[in-house]
Amino acid sequence: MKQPIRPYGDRKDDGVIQLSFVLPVPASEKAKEAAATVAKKLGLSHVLVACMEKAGEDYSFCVVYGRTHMQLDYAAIEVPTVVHRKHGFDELNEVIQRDVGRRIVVVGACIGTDSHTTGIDAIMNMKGFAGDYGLERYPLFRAINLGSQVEPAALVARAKAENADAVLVSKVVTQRDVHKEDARALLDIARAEGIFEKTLFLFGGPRVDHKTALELGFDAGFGPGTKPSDVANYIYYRLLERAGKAPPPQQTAHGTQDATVAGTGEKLGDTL
Amino acid sequence: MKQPIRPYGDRKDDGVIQLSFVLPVPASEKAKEAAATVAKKLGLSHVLVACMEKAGEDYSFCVVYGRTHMQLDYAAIEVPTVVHRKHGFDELNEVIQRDVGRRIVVVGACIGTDSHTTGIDAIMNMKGFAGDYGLERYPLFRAINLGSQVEPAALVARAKAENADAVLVSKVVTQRDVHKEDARALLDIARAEGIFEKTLFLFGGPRVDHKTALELGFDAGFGPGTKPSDVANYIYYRLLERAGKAPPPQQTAHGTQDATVAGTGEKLGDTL
Amino acid sequence: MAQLFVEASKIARARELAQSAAREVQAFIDRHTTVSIERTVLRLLGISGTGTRGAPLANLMVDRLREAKVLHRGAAYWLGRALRASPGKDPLHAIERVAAHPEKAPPLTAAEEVQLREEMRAESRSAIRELQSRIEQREELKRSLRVGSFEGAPWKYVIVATGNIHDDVEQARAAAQQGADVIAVIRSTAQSLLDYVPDGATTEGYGGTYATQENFRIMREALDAESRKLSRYLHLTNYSSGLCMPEIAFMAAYERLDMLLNDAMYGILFRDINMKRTFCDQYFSRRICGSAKIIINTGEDNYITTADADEAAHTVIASQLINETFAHLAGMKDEWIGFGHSFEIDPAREDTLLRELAMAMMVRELFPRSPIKYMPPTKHKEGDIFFSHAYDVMADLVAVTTRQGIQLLGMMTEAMHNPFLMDRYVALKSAGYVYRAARHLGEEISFRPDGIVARRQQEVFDKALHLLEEVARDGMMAAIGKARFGDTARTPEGGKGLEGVIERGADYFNPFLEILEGKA
Amino acid sequence: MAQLFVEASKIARARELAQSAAREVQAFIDRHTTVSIERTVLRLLGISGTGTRGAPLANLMVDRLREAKVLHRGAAYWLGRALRASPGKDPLHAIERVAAHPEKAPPLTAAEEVQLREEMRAESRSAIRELQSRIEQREELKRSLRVGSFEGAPWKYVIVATGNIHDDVEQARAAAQQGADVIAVIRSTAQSLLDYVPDGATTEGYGGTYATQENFRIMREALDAESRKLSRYLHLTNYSSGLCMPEIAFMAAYERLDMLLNDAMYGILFRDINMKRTFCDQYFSRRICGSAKIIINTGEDNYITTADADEAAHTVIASQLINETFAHLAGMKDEWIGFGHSFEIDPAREDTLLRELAMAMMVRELFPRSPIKYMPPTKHKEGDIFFSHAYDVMADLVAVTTRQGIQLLGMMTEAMHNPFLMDRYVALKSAGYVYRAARHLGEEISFRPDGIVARRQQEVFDKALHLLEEVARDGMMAAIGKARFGDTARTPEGGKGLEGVIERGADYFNPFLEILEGKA
Ligand code: B12
Ligand code: B12
Ligand SMILES: Cc1ncc(COP(=O)(O)O)c(C=O)c1O
Ligand SMILES: Cc1ncc(COP(=O)(O)O)c(C=O)c1O
Repeated sequence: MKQPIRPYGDRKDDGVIQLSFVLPVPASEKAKEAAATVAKKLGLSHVLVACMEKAGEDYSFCVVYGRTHMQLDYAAIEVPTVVHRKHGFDELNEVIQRDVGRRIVVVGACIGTDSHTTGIDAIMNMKGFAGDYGLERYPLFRAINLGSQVEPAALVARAKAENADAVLVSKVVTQRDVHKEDARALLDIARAEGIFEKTLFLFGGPRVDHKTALELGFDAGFGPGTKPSDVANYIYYRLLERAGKAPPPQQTAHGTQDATVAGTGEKLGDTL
Repeated sequence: MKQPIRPYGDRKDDGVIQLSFVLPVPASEKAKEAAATVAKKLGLSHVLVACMEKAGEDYSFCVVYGRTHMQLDYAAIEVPTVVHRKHGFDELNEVIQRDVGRRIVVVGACIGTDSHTTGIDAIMNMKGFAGDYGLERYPLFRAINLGSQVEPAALVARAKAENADAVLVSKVVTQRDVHKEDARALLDIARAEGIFEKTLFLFGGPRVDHKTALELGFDAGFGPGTKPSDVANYIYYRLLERAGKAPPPQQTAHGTQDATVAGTGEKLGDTL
Repeated sequence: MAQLFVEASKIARARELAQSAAREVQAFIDRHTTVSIERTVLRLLGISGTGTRGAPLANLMVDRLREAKVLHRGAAYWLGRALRASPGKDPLHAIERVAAHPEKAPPLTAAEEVQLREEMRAESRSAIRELQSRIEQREELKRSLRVGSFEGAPWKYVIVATGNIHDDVEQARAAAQQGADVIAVIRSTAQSLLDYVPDGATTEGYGGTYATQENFRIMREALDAESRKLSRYLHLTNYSSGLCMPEIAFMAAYERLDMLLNDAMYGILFRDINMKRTFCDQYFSRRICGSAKIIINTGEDNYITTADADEAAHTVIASQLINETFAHLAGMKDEWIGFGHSFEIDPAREDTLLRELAMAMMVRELFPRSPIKYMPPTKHKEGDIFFSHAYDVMADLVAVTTRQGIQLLGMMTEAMHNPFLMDRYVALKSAGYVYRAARHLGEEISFRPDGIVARRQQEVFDKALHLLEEVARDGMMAAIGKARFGDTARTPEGGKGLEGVIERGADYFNPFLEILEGKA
Repeated sequence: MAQLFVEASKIARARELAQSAAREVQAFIDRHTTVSIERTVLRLLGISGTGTRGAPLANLMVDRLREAKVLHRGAAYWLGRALRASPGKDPLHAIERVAAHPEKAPPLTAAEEVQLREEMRAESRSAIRELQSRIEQREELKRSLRVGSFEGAPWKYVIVATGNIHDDVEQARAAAQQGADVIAVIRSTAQSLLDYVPDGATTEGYGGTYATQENFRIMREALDAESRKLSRYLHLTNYSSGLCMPEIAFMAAYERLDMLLNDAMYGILFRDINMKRTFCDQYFSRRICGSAKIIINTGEDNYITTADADEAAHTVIASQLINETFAHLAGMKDEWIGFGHSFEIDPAREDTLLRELAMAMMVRELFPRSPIKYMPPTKHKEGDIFFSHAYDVMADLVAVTTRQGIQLLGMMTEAMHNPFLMDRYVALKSAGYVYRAARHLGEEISFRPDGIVARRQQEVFDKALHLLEEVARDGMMAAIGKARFGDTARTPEGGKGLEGVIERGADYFNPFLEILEGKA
């Protein structure tokens, strides 16, 4: 069944949205008109330029309200979700003991020139995140956190040396998609080193989601708010699956596709 | 010559804009995906849903960034501007004395159920606005301010009785375009009473602009920031023009077309 | 803690002056009634519903009595007479009959007169008892739930104003779920000038939703349910203002509203309602509010949306003292008088935070037992919603620091439209943060006794005192004539609704007033 | 006025402990030099430009000398020797020649040795004179213009970070026009780990723009022009941090920058740079900053982006006292030491505004003559830009109330991306409002001596004292090994750049150090 929705301002289906942007022209009545034109070109009607102010000699800052006429079929939106049951801390250790029969080895790092370690630390270190213990705390995990600014090659080498079950990759800086570049480089080296097939590759960070991670060739992606226990359970289920012991878990859900908005020199289309 | 522009986020032509809106669905990963879809349907790429939060059980509040690929020819945007020289207070009184030879009579009011008088007061009362004297202060104006909540018929009747040169109409409440309704009603009565042709009709308010006013049948529209002296000069020039004494002044500039964004029950198109 | 740097003797003097000014008006009030008061009496006596073309029965009846020039005896009297004359008839017809030829109505004996009055008094007492029991339900629900975010936090007050009561409910629920403590349903622009209260559920208003008893009921029902769900009591408020002050006070009491905007002068100044009418109406409406434990909110915040907030600050204080006196004269206790004021000084100036703190503390301390209602910036709001939001945050800070009782949350889109759902969301979330972040700030800091804040309070109070001297000397009506409040001048005979003011006869009968005034 | 509730004797004791800890490290510093220090000496002596594959000449020369294991005598000495040995040759070739067979270089007589050193000293003195005259230009321009929004207002500091110096200029100008006082050009992520400074104007960086001398020049030129146009002085800042601390300090001084991020421990903790290397480098870089009147900004704010801001508050204080000692040991005056700290306590907690005020006042008062650099919330920023903006507004309020010297303005999009032009606009406009609104608030209020704020200061200071006891007892290197700062552990031999640390020979020669240390 269809479930058509529109943005809601004051009443159902009024389609109201708020926009703000800067135009690279001096503040003026003409800039205000241009701001209205931008909104109209986005297909908005009932356009109100609430503000058009000088944001420097050559720029104007605009706040615009308008109504979109588009309608969205909410029923048609699909977001994959995990359906397997999540084990608690003790229980997970027990089932790993039972089903895997040994400690699971994971090697993680924040790669490239990125030194934002809080994310990977949240997953791997004892302390964990938001009251949820990190992988180091699990008796049935051997968690090796290489920290920040690790070259992809170094991470792969260590994973190979440790015969790791899973490699945990974190990237936080995303300007001009540098996180994707580094992530791709890592998988290329893993392939070259022959560990790609037999190892799980997990990608995480504030701009990462499951879909992006899959596109890049990872097994899974983990975004903001991920808890260590999510990761621990995920790895357990995938290992089971690889051992042919359980039904494959469904894809995890980590929001919408990532994208950075910072400027690039790339040519964009010039019509709409 | 063309002057193509795009919104400016971090670099020239990156096309970045910020959006916010509410979707009438509970906060969830699915709502987040829907928010991204809204942005994509507006033609944005590099969509980032920065925030998707619970704004009540059945609503989610979303902040989205994305890039529009549309381009605008800034050179093609036209905003009419006043070109006649503006007279100062004393000078204007002098030229009215010289060219009109008598006091100009204006009658003003805030019409309908609207009782926001500060706008019309700013134009008409002694005190004026932002350091600019109001019409009452001009020896060569006779300014009659009827105040708030004046029925259109009452305003027309008084204008007729006073043989007014100009009628000043203010409307501030604009929900569901009530300002336009009241304004149209006023002009209909003026036509019926036979003063429409010989009298100047000025329309003002925070959501009024010249273009809207013209569309409604007024001689001119005045929006936010209007000073009494703008109005005084405008009236003087138009009276001159009507007397065939000076070249017609160009249209005044008062921003982009007005629109209210509040909800209506009206049917909107359902595709984009 | 809010600090007050004004000498106690000056405060006492100011109160005396306000009392003397108000008492003069009260003498007038005590000699008059209005169509609206009489309609309320009829409603209290159970007259509800509408007649032809949707006109409320109470209006139709009172209009007849007024046309017949017999209203000076009181509608309750005539209702009694009519029902006695035409037993079994429906009240409207009965009244119409009496009113058609009042001179022909056979005179009652003194004993009959007494009996009639006693009967009406008895009915009135039972009506009041029913009202009280409804109020008690409201109070009981409130006692069983949490109130406000924490002890001492201002109640977060937000408005809904879609024009459609059902949309209003939807949005009120969403706001409640995000932390709102008070829902105000804003009225349609035109309503305060209507000399009747519309009937039934309504879905079309401009700039707000009609205040009707059915709309009150619908919203209160929704908020009761939501209160229970959230385990936090949700207050409901509306306007007892305009040409129907007392009627709406009654309906609100009956439908268990918690607060009402109700001011002794607002209608005069901002709606050009005749001052005699307003003075009389406010009195009876406050008698009802006092008995129904409804918090009233005065409207001094409005003065500084027309006048300059910094220059006219003293008019706020003077008016509050006058409003206080009027409320006391109507038998209200301090606990139910929510003095209104606001954060409106032009943000382009310097030290505005200090000047706002000075005012907020002064108002807080002048009325220590009253729940101050604090309004956010509106006048200097801009289309730049980000700036507007920052500006509101400062008002939130002042509100929590100075322990204002009720805070209307500022909306970042104030300069554009009635609040959207998302505007309210943004405001509630930020206010929650500010309250939490500054929870004990007020108790931590003190202001220099010789500083900007102290001097500002003294300066404002001195000017207020001066104004009160004038008002006490020349009289309230003259002061209003000189635009002393809200930069707006009004005359005693001008404005709407004067025709509805009637001098009470020697035999004026109003059983409710007797009860409410403690005379029966 | 900022208030301090900590006993003076405790403060004195803490300073002693910090000094004793730092002096131990200083003894190490005084026995060592680094490749970066030596490259800086060469740059001071006029060695600029790049060789093959873009490597800076100074790097090529120092690398040769290090490979030849003769760097312990100092690069200045070898440059003197080389130029004397190959007069007229270009310096790189001359150095390469000496370095190829240093053992074969004919020994100089004692008199020649003395003469060589005297010549190099003379050159150094004239280099320093040139530098000083450039600094004087900067100071003169500043004296001729207005500085900051008003006396006592924090300087509004915003970052530009497009990666492209020309875009940076564009955005810096726009920010300046909207009220920014300080422009910080953020570096590309990778740069602090580069053991050389890139050359020329650059247009491609990630998360920032490369710090190069040419980029400095381009931006300073633009800001000079803009300063004159606006009649308000615009400060420029960058990073003297990472593997090239001293070199960047020199370039910045030469290009008339006003400030530099420069911390005795940041590189160790947050970039995993070897601690010996960092300690030595920070010393020479600060010698330059001190002489060039460059305000340094320490990096304690970073600690509480990894550790919990409330729990780790004492590490900020302890580290500041250590940074202070290091700066003093490098001859810096208090006026040029801009201690860094930040508004980072989790906004979900209660009374965070009070706790932030406690910290801000304590830092302000512990270093009364220093220009405190206050950082905004970053860690708990959310994608909800409206909330994020409200949160920043509170930081603005603390900054102006407690008279922080320099305030980095929070960006509502902190959780998403490097600031866009519009983010900066929004931040500058609101900060302008808050500064104006609360201009004299700090002078008006005082905090209870037994309140939350006072107790919080005492608690934090006691913990800082305790930590300093440990550091003084076990030594700085051991304390860092135990993750006492920023929740990060480092070892003396670990991290990047240890190979660039060289023990000074008995005959070590560094004419600039002699001058800067006042020994020549
Ligand atoms: C703390 C911080 C720092 C600290 C980092 C300290 C440290 N040891 O990590 C310091 C101060 C050193 C720093 C420096 C810089 N930073 Co920084 N920093 C931040 C900040 C404030 C918070 C990041 C954080 O700690 N988040 C908390 C963690 C727990 O969240 P998380 O990373 O998302 O991790 C969670 C999930 O994503 C997931 N996850 C993450 N990784 C992984 C991996 C796996 C395998 C899995 C399963 C899950 C997972 O699980 C975690 C727990 O739920 C952000 C702004 C913000 N509020 O987000 C900027 C921010 C990330 N920094 C930024 C920048 C640009 C820098 C600098 C480059 C600036 C400069 N030029 O100097 C430098 C250099 C850093 C470098 N070389 O990488 C930008 C990045 C812009 C972009 N999108 O590209 C941000 C967004 C700020 C901004 N708006 O400009 N930064
Ligand atoms: C002050 C104010 C009031 C005061 C009005 C006092 C008075 N005597 O005017 C009080 C408190 C009484 C009031 C009440 C209400 N208000 Co009111 N009010 C405002 C407020 C805060 C400021 C308006 C103002 O004074 N602006 C300053 C003047 C000088 O600006 P201006 O009107 O634009 O005038 C300038 C120009 O437009 C032009 N101009 C204007 N008129 C004319 C005419 C001519 C001929 C010319 C040439 C030029 C001209 O020149 C002027 C000078 O430059 C605005 C919010 C805001 N910040 O804008 C809300 C606002 C206008 N109010 C609003 C509402 C809904 C109401 C109420 C209906 C709420 C309610 N249900 O109770 C009531 C009822 C009012 C009624 N019956 O009309 C809404 C309107 C929503 C909409 N777009 O429809 C607003 C936008 C607030 C909001 N966001 O909800 N209000
Ligand atoms: C006391 C009081 N009554 C009424 C109103 C609302 O106006 P209206 O008369 O349109 O209902 C206000 C507005 O704030 C008010 O303060
Ligand atoms: C002292 C100091 N140096 C440097 C930096 C920046 O990091 P990077 O090393 O990437 O230049 C910071 C960050 O805030 C800092 O505080």
